[in-house]
Formats: sequence, C-alpha cells, structure tokens
Amino acid sequence: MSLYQLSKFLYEINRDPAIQARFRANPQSALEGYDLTDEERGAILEPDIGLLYVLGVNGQILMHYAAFHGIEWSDYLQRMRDGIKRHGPVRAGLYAMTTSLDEKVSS
Amino acid sequence: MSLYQLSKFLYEINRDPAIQARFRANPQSALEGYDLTDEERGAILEPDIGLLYVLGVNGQILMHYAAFHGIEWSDYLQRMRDGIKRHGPVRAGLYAMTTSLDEKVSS
Amino acid sequence: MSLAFVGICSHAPGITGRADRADPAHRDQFYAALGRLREAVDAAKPDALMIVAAEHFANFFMNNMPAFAIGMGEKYEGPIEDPDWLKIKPRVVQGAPDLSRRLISSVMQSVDTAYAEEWRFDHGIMVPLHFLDPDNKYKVIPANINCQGPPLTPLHRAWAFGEAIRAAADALPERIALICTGGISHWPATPDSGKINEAWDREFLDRWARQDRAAMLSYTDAETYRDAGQGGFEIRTFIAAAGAARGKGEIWHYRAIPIFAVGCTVGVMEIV
Amino acid sequence: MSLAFVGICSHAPGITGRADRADPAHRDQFYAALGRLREAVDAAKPDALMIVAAEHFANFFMNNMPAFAIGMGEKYEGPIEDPDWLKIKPRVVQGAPDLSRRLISSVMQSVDTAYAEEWRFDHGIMVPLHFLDPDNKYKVIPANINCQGPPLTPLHRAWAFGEAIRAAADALPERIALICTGGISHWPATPDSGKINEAWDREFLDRWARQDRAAMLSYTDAETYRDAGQGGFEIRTFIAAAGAARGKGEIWHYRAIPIFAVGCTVGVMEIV
Ligand SMILES: [Fe+3]
Ligand SMILES: [Fe+3]
Repeated sequence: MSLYQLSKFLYEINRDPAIQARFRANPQSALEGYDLTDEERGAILEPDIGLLYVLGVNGQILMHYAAFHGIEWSDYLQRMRDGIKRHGPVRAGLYAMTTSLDEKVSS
Repeated sequence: MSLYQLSKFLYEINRDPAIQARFRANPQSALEGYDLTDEERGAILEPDIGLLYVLGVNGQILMHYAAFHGIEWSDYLQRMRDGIKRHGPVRAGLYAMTTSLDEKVSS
Repeated sequence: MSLAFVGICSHAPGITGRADRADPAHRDQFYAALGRLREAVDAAKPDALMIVAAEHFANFFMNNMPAFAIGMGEKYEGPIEDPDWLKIKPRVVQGAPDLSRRLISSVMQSVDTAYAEEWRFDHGIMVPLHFLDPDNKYKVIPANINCQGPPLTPLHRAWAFGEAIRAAADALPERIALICTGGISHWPATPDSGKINEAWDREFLDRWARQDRAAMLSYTDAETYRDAGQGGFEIRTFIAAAGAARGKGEIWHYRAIPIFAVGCTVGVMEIV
Repeated sequence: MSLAFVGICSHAPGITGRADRADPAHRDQFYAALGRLREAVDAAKPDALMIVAAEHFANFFMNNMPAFAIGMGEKYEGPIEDPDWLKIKPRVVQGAPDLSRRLISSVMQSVDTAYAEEWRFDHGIMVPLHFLDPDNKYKVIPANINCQGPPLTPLHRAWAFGEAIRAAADALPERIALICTGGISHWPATPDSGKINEAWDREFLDRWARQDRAAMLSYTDAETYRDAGQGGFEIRTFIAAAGAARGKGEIWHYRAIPIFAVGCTVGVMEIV
C-alpha cells in the first residue's frame, strides 16, 4: 500500500490549499493519517524529488509537488535524473517498466 | 446543483470527524465552500430533518446526519413524516417518485 | 483455478445492531442459516472471498459514481459506521492486491469496472463478514454495484458483471468464493423503514432460484421502486450471482423480520 | 438528433503555457489549425460540446479510478492548475445536466461509465476549450478514459465507448459535437519530457485516418509504453473518436513541437 499512500498524500496536497497551508505550518502534522515508511516520509519532507521518482510516484503528480516547493521545470527534470543515479532504477509503479537511463533522451 | 451540494455536505460531514468538529465549533464555517440556497443552509443548521428529506436528501445519508445530532431512530422517522406534512411532498431526488404519504406504511 | 462457490445473503444494520429486539426464534433460525453458509464457504477452501455488495454512500458518491467497482487494496477497514450502533467490532481485513489486479484486468475485458486501492467497509460488507468470517481469516476482494444513485447500473450489466467475474475467476490459479449481498424489497432509512413486500421477494427469489434470466432482468427501476422500495434496487447483486453461477439456486432461508428492516435471505447457487 | 461532429486535437500545458518559447511559425500554423477546427465545430451548430479527455490525476485517483467517466454537473470550473502557469484564465463552464443524464443512461446500456456531478477541468480539457470555445459559449459534457493508472482501460473498450456515445447521441434530440483529445507519443513530466516519436505518431494517425480498427487496437500497453511513453496511452481518446465516427479521418495538422512536449495534432473524421 505504500506507493499508494505516498501518491495519495501528494495527490491531495496538490489539489487542496488547506493541506498546503498545514504543510507549510507543520510538515509532520500534514502527514498524519498516511501509512508511510520512514524513507517515504523523508523523501516528502526533504523534498527528495529524485527519490520520490525512484519510489514510483507518477510525474503527473510529482511535477505539481515540485512546483509547490518552488522547483523550476528544468531543475525538476534534472532531480529525477540525479535520483536514478543516486538511488538506482525506479522501483515500483508505471515507470518500473523503464529499463535504463541510457536509453532515454531528454530535453 | 443544489441537491448535489446539499447531499455532498452531509456525505462529507458523515464520514469526516474533522468536519464534525468544525461544525460543532462553528456551524456556519463548516458550510463554507458549498453552494447552498438559504433554505438548504437553514435546514442543515436547524437541523430540520423533515425539510432535508423533502429537499430530496437520500435516507442513507440523512440518517447518519440525524444520528450526529443525537436524534433517536423513531424520532428520525417521525421527523421525515412531519416534514412532508409541513413542507409538502419530496421535491427532488429518488424519493420524488413517491406520490403520497397515505400509500405508505411505517414501523 | 475456478469460481469455487456462489452464495447470497441479506445485509442490513439491524441484523446485528438490533439483534436483541427480534423474536429470538426467528433471529436464531436466520443466524443458523448464515452459519450453514459459513460452513459451505469454508468447505469450498477458497483462497479469497469476493463480496459483491451495494454500499450506501460510504465510499462512492455522485462526484464519481462507478457503475461497478472492485477493490485492489492491501487491506481494508470497517465498519465505517459506529461499531456500537452496528454491534460489529472494528477490524482490519486483509486484501489480495495482486490477485485483485489480475481479476480486475480480466473483468475489464468486458465490463468497465472502476478499481479502488482503499475502501472503508460499511454494513453492506461487514454484516456478511461478521457471520461468514468471524475469525477474520480470509483475504477479501470487495466489489460494488451502484444500486443507490441514479442513473443506476442496468440490470443486464449486473448480469454481465457476474459473467465477467466467472470468466476471470475460471482463468485464475486461485479459488474464489463469491458472496453477493443485497436486500431485496425494503425501504431503508425512509418513513417506510420496516416495510417488506414478502410476495415480491418470494417472486424474485423464485426467478433467481430457477435461473430465469429474462424474468430477473425484466423489472424496470420504476416498478422496483414502487413495489420493493429503494432497497429493491439491490437485486443487482443477486443477479450478478446468477450471472456468475449459471446453475439452479437454492434458498436456504427467507423470512421477513421487520425489526431487521429486510427479508432475511440466505441461498446458494450451483456453478455450472 | 445526432452526433453532429467528430474531431481530435492534442492537449498539453505547454501549448498555451510555453507559447512564447516555440518557433512562432510552427506555433502559428498549429494555432491556425485549431482555429479551423473551431470554425468547423461552430458550423456543426451543436447544442453541446462533448470532450473526451485523459485527465492527469486532477479528479480521479486510485481510490476510485473509473475506466470511463462522464460529467453530469450543472457547471464546471477550470483550470485546476495555476492559471498563470497554464496561461489560461479561470472560467466557469456551463454543463448540460439533463442532457448528460440522458446520454449517460444510454451509454450505460453497453459501457459501464461512472458519472460525476462535479469536475475541475485540468489542461486536458482546458487547452482544447481555450481554442475551440474562446467565448465560453458552449454547454460542455466532459468525459474521461483512464489512460493514467494501470490497469488501464482496454483499447477495445475505448472503441466501445465511442460506439456507445454514437448510439446515444443519435437517439437524442440534441446535436452533439464530439472532441477527443490526447497526446499520442510523449513522455510528460518524466526525465524524457520533450521526447516525441514522430514515426510512431504518423503510423498511428495513418491507422486512425484510414479507419483501420484492427490496427488501432493491436498495440499492447507494453509496446506503447516502450515506443510512445506514458503519454502514448492517450491513444484511447482518438480510438473512441474513430469508434464514434466510423468514417475516414483527415489530419489537418501534425508537427512535433518539442517545447510543447507533444506531437501537435488536429484532425476530423467523417461520420458514417
Ligand atoms: Fe443495502
Ligand atoms: Fe495528457
């Protein structure tokens, strides 16, 4: 359930200004009620966009969370690439179908 | 959209202790963000269970809202009956298919 | 390997919540029939229990009302109602996410089910589970048919849902026991709560037991609402059972128990 | 009275949001094709615009992911994204709740669509609306196909959805214009954002334009993901258009514009 819970938190903060405000005031408390591993919790709080990508979060959800943290578009893309270098290939979700970084082109 | 918005508020307060707490602290503020008529707003705040029934709220939603206000089961049923006497037949939703009170048996 | 068992039973909060207000002899006969159903499920040695229910605005609302939904969660919780009111203790139910995913993918070839990675069970699933899995030992796959918010799922699609579950289960290595739960006639949570149209119920159950597809699918929603109340829309779950099993049905128990607000039904159907 | 028009177009936030960063000549040709599509929609004099899109976790999530959904609201709002980022002003869009309800009830006879009485449009609907209804004059019926969260809607069911919309529209007194919007190949919001497989796109559009049902439905999800990225799953919306129109298609515009992160497509299909 963990990727689901992780994705759900990001989905909900993306679309709900009240959760965004709560996160800004007290990040830990905004995570209450989500069943997360320590690694997931840390990736959210840091935020470690690369690790979130490696954990399997869909880009259609992740890009809005990056924007919430003021991360500019090109930087967002680079953080995902760096995440794979640091943490290895995507572990779960749709992008786990991806095999290697070298196959990919970027822009 | 009004019966939808009315039903949605009741659906959400039924299943979310945070909304229940907000309603207890400040009923008006719990209604913010719902597009309600004055009649609907008044029926929620009173609470006028009979009027909510006449407005078309489904009993599967309404009974939990009545319980939230401490209204006992037999009283809940009686309030719906009284609502029809006072406000006329059900105006919208599934129960608008109902024709007259006399056709019905109760227990 | 197969669909290993198909049964039907009633659900209603009063069955557990108002147990002490029923005629003890009537209540105990009904409970005994549910116990017999539990033993039959156990004897089928299922790897998972699939429960097709008709939930009551606990998880699904008109902001996104699926005609069908199947759970794909690792675990579920219930009851969503006050446990003291329902007199069913909270439990965490183990899901079967991988099995669910394979089942859903197969069902989707012919029926466009929604899937749900979380689900808070209401009495529609908790009452059957309370009797059929008292030890909370089974992995559960919850499913839902929209019997609540019009436009309701058409009856012939509920049949197709049963057929799709059958085809999916037969292609899986696991053994699935299917329980479909609905109320037949009743007027839940309305001024007519407690009303039961026993003649209508017996006629429907007869059509069901003799596997008369055309007769089961011939009700219009307006007729059902008039004769069997909003609760009558839940015949969709029994129709899905018939679409899955395709054999003759056997009604083990039927009695109108007004304080339970439903005609209390237990039955099984031969899988052919 | 009928399905009065069927068209397809791309959506992507860059089409409006990064308009100033594209080659002006390429951008203007694409915009001109969208303008031509707008004129064609207007000429069809529709009573409502139905937009079949593939939204991106704006309204639908894995807690209740419908294979198909159709809106039934009185009104809708959009964009859900930051208007400054998308460069599309917020608007309230009029729905057609009664027409929607009749359409949904009809579609449900063969395709098990969810319905939704509210819907916050993301760029998947807002970008097409921005070009096709700049004056916000049309009543809109939004629809969605799950192209995002596996298990995805099977391709042949997307076709069936188009067929069901066609049958429903033809039985209604109102005139419906259908716009289906998807991305063909693209890798949105991933490290490969901006990649476009033009050869794959042209092959798909050829299959589409010549109304080759078998070829359109022959892609596996693994092949599509490999060759066309996650965004390629959105071919489902174009397939639904073909299932609805059933005639020959005509591609008015195709050009890969990497800063828009999508092969920018505009087309129409004859209704036969
Ligand atoms: Fe029920
Ligand atoms: Fe898209």
